[in-house]
Amino acid sequence: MAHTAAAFKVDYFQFLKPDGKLVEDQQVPALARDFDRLTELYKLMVLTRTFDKKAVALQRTGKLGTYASSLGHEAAHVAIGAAMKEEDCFAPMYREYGAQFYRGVKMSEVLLYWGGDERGSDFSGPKHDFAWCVPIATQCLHAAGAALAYKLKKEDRVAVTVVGDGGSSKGDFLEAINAGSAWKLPLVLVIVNNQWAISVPRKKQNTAATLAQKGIAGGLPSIQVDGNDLIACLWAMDKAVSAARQGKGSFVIEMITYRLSDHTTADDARRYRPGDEVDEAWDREPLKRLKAYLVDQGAWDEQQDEELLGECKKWVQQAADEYLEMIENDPQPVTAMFDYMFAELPQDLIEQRTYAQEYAEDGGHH
Amino acid sequence: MAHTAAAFKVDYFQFLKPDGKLVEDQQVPALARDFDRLTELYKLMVLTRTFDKKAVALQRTGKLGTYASSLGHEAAHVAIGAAMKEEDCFAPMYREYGAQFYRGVKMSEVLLYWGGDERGSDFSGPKHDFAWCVPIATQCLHAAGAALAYKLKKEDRVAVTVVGDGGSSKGDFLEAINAGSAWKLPLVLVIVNNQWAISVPRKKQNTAATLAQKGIAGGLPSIQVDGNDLIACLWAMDKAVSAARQGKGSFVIEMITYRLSDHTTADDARRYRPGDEVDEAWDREPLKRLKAYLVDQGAWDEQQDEELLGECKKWVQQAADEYLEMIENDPQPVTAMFDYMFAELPQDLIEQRTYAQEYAEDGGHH
Amino acid sequence: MAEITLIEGVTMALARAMEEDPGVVMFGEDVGVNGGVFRATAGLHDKFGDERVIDTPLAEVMIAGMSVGMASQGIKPVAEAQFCGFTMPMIDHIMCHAGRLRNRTRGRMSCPMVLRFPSGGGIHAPEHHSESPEALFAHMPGVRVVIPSSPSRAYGLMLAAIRDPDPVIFMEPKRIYRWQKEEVADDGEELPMDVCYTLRDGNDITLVTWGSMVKETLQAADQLEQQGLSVEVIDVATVSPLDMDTIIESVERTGRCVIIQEAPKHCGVASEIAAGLADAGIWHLHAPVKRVCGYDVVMPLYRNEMKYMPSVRRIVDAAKEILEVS
Amino acid sequence: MAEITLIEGVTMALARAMEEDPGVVMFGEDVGVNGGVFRATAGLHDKFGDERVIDTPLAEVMIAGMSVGMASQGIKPVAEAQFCGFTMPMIDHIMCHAGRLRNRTRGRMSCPMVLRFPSGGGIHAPEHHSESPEALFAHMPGVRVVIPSSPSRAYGLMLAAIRDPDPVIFMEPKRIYRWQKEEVADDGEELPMDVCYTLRDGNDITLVTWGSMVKETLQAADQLEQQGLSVEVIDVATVSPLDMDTIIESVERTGRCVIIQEAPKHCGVASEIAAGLADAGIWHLHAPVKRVCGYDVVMPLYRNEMKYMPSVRRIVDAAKEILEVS
Ligand SMILES: Cc1ncc(C[n+]2csc(CCOP(=O)(O)OP(=O)(O)O)c2C)c(N)n1
Ligand SMILES: Cc1ncc(C[n+]2csc(CCOP(=O)(O)OP(=O)(O)O)c2C)c(N)n1
Ligand SMILES: [Mg+2]
Ligand SMILES: [Mg+2]
Repeated sequence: MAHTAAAFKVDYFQFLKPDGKLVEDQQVPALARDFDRLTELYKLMVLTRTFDKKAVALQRTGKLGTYASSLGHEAAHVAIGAAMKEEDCFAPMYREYGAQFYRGVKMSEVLLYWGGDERGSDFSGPKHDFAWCVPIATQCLHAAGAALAYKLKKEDRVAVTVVGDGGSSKGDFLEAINAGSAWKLPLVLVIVNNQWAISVPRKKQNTAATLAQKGIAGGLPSIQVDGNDLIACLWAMDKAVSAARQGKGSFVIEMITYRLSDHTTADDARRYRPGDEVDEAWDREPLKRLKAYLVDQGAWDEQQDEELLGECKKWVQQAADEYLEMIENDPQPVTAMFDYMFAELPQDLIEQRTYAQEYAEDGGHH
Repeated sequence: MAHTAAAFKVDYFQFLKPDGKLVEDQQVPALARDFDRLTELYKLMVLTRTFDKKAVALQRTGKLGTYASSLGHEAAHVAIGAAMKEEDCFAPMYREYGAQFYRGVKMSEVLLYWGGDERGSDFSGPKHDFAWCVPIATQCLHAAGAALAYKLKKEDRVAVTVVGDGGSSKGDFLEAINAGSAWKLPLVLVIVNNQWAISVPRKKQNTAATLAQKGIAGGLPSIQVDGNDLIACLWAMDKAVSAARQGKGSFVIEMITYRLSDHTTADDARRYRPGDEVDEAWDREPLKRLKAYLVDQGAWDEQQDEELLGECKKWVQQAADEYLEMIENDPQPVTAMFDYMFAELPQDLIEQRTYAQEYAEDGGHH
Repeated sequence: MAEITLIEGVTMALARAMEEDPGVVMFGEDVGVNGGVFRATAGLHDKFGDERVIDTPLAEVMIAGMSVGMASQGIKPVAEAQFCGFTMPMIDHIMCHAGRLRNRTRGRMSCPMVLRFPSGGGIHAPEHHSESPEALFAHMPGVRVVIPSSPSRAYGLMLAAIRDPDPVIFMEPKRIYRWQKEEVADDGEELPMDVCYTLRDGNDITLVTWGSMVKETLQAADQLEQQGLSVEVIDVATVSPLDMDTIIESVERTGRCVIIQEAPKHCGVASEIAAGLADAGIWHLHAPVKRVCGYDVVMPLYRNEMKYMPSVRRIVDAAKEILEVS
Repeated sequence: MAEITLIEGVTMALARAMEEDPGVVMFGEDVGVNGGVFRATAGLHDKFGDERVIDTPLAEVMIAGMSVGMASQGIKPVAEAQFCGFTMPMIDHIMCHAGRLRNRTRGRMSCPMVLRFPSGGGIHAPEHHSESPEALFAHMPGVRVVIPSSPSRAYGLMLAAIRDPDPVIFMEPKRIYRWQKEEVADDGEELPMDVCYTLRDGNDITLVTWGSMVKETLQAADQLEQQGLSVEVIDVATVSPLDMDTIIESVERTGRCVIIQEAPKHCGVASEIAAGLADAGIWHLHAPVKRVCGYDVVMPLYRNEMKYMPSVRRIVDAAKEILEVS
């Protein structure tokens, strides 16, 4: 006896082409006509990119530490944020500012974090969202745990997490898929495949046709979308989040995009990445195509665009000023490294804290 | 634009039915007619089961520590061993005696190991095979590393590893699949799905239709076979090992069987497992059906079977005697715990070793 | 009031905590219907059901990582690692997240979870079932490390661990799971997690230990007392944070100290205690501080495991050695 | 003979080892074309190609586990963890397998691998990039732990580590990767992995340290010497196994010891050294053994990281405190 025990596929979706035209060969989701929503998100994408530029500039002038740019990922990130409700939980990696801004994290908080100040992770935004997660892919299991908590507490909440193409190789992500399957968790796992993990190209992570198919390991619905197409990203996220909320379990979405910047400001991608690959990728970038579409549909125009850019620059400058003001005039005291270790500080740390205060002058920021 | 980016399936194979008849609806592999090979392996299956019974008896009478039985897994295990060449590398979990016996590990070595004596892992068999691996699924990455070593050294060798249905949830196994994909390793990953991970049933590991589909995460060919059908197991292993040897990369095989015993002698499965499930599983067990087939085909008879059983008992008794003789009359001295820590013993351990000798009488085996 | 064993003290505390807080869940391999491989969660599944006593897939990274996630969102996981050796894959999430969540977010989030597991050797178990990794966890900022050595301390400290707003590593000395019975009232009284417990008062020498080695240490104290000596025995019980004050106060009186530890010697908790004495306690020492520890080798398979562990004779000899110093 | 930095010493040794043994391979994230995020493997990919300088998928458990597998089958992996914080997922395979393979099989198999990574803080890096986890590895039986603090020791110890038939954890103090230049001959001479290195002779006090803290410790020694004191400085360099003999011999002469460690204090390597003095060194001590360490807190983000680390003033003050004791 031989039979097929199970069959699967991974479908790919793109609705908005790089030239700003909708695809012709298929039904486009209704949200492609929701110009209010699309322009709102377009604005956030522009803000995110403006912010990004500023952050890099601050780093280059010695006012910020290492910074991970989100250049080129704006559609993916903003869609992730936009599909979620406030009470949902976001477990980001480290560059999903677009999603976080949507959810209420302040730009100055992002700067504080990369500026080496823990107060950046004390979000104004959803208090239950996870902070940035440096140990790659560990956040996926935190999201799975959050999802299980909501399920146990019978709360109507969804956990959303993001991992990179590189991070998708890590056991934590794969165990999170399995957990999503085991408990039918309200969990959305997004792979933002930007083709590079620092200097390691996508094809070295594995030789499979897609990264989305990792979800098949747990029998999860798994799809690919054009990660530079806001409409496709948002449609996929809406679908996944609402399925999760309805108790249908977990979902894997691979968003295919491109890291237009260096990995972080500490990296120099020219060492390992051909320049023409980057040039070509600019043709597919997410802002230009969404703007072209909105303009084409009469939902947006050049003048609005210029005004928006001006406003974004103003907001970003305000955030930078807030940040600089805080680190200069209200830096964290040496005691701050003790005060949040435990709800109540144990005796040995009380003593170390007192001692540290005696040396508060030493080891100033250099 | 929407299209299917990738499609997959997991096929299931069974050639020998529980009643000992070949399936009718399809081509049966040539090895079903290779009665020399099949009787040789049948004999090993009987030996393995005889050994198993003895080991449990030794444990029950206080002569052996905790022991993990292989009852019901004989077809799967023997097929794994039989498909490999001596120079290939086996990275077992802890109950694949059938595979190890085929490769040259001695029965007395298995007993020494479970008898709490490290010398059991100094195999007479292939010196490059990994010892039993207690931390679940970690062996999968050792096998992947071995496979990469062979590939780098341009040696024609294959690494084979085994994991359980429980272990298939662990990141190590999933990362090994990914590694197999990334480097196209000569690696065969076998999931021996015996439906239980101690008290946790298969369905709690995840809700996917198969475990084999975890291989799809890396784009690996992934199949299911009846793990109680020696012919199917061997056919699949032959196919996977030869593909790996030919440079075609890694392969995942899920062998579906049933743990007819307690998890180990330290476990009491009646606490969590319905008795009738076990009774039914006995109808599908691997020895009975292979014997029925061989007898039916005139390749075996009852008298041979009885003789075989008698011989197996004799060999097993010899192994037990060897084991008991060794632990009683030639126990490892206290210094043995130092002597293999490093190629050359560092000064602090030389001192601890001398001190330990002064207390050699203390803490005798209790 | 029932006479119970150490493991029954654990179980009684778990049941109590689950009753008083519906957010407390058991989370681990075989903790459900099977009640844990040592029966520590026995009866809880019957009483509290599938949603509170949760059998997990076999994946320790997942157990640790999801516990962090759950703890941050209002559930209190009491995660089980089935054996000490299988906590190694959990270290990443404990070190990088459990101990940091509160600090990382300036108190916005926290991680009130317990990771409990049977620890130490001496029960004839296979490889990786007999390790004593307390020093690894004790070196990690932001987590408490607790090891009870009696039924009442198991009960009182487990309650404290579960109620604590921060992560606690709770190590259960499996060799003495069923060693002694004690009357323990199920009164919901927790014990403090920041003090050492003095088990016996004395003036000639201080023996400091924790976990299963309390057994041999008390036996050694008996032998020494039979020889007319007055022996103080301290059970550290909470190795991080560590109450050095109680130990130093004792050594101030006795002037002599032997520390007994089952784990390998190098960079263990015993070394931390000896270092504390070399600093704040030095003026009171009349003799070298001796550590009687496991050797710096892999815990042997069971046939030789008791030869690895500090024996009563090793403890007595070390004590005598420093008692001879005048 | 070239003047090189510590990291160049690492690179030079890696290249040398790869030339002399075709079984040596580099294995890690970004070690290939990119030459490592710190450029420790710079040039090696060009010279030795894809099959010897191997970029891996992003998976630390895999890197550690496959290294164990490769090492057991005749390849010598020099695995890189990109930063100290990302060694945590590797601990399972190091503790449970790398340090045990030889012992487990009674010498039938072995595990000659090196796990190398940049360690410690002070370079303005993000979270998890600035930890000093040497005590965790030092507590594990069967693995050596080495930390060079000069270009020549980086070169000589790396060669020794790669040629060693057993697993070595090789921690590179990244804060001093480019601190000092030194003339180092590429002569293939290895340095012993079981001795401490005395950097400066003195008679009044012994300062013991390793890794990046060698920098502040030498500066503190300068200050103390300017005040007319004679200061001995010892670089431990190999924290496991630990050469206590050299330290004790020094303290026998000076009677005073301060141990300086960047890692958190509790259960660190400094505690092991102090414990060794509390035992074998006690008769020679004229004063308490002081440890100047990182605090028992999470390494702060970079704006406060230098406030976490032992400063020159903290070291000098500790030294003065015990020098005042007569
Ligand atoms: C566990 C772990 N290993 C290594 C690193 C160092 N590191 C930071 S980002 C990165 C690459 C991540 O690539 P990817 O997952 O594709 O995400 P991307 O940065 O491209 O968005 C690496 C190796 C880390 N942060 N965590
Ligand atoms: C990492 C790890 N976690 C837990 C255990 C304890 N344990 C031993 S066997 C087992 C169940 C294994 O089930 P499965 O993988 O299905 O293999 P089987 O024993 O059924 O053959 C468990 C949980 C272990 N040995 N290693
Ligand atoms: Mg990427
Ligand atoms: Mg199983």
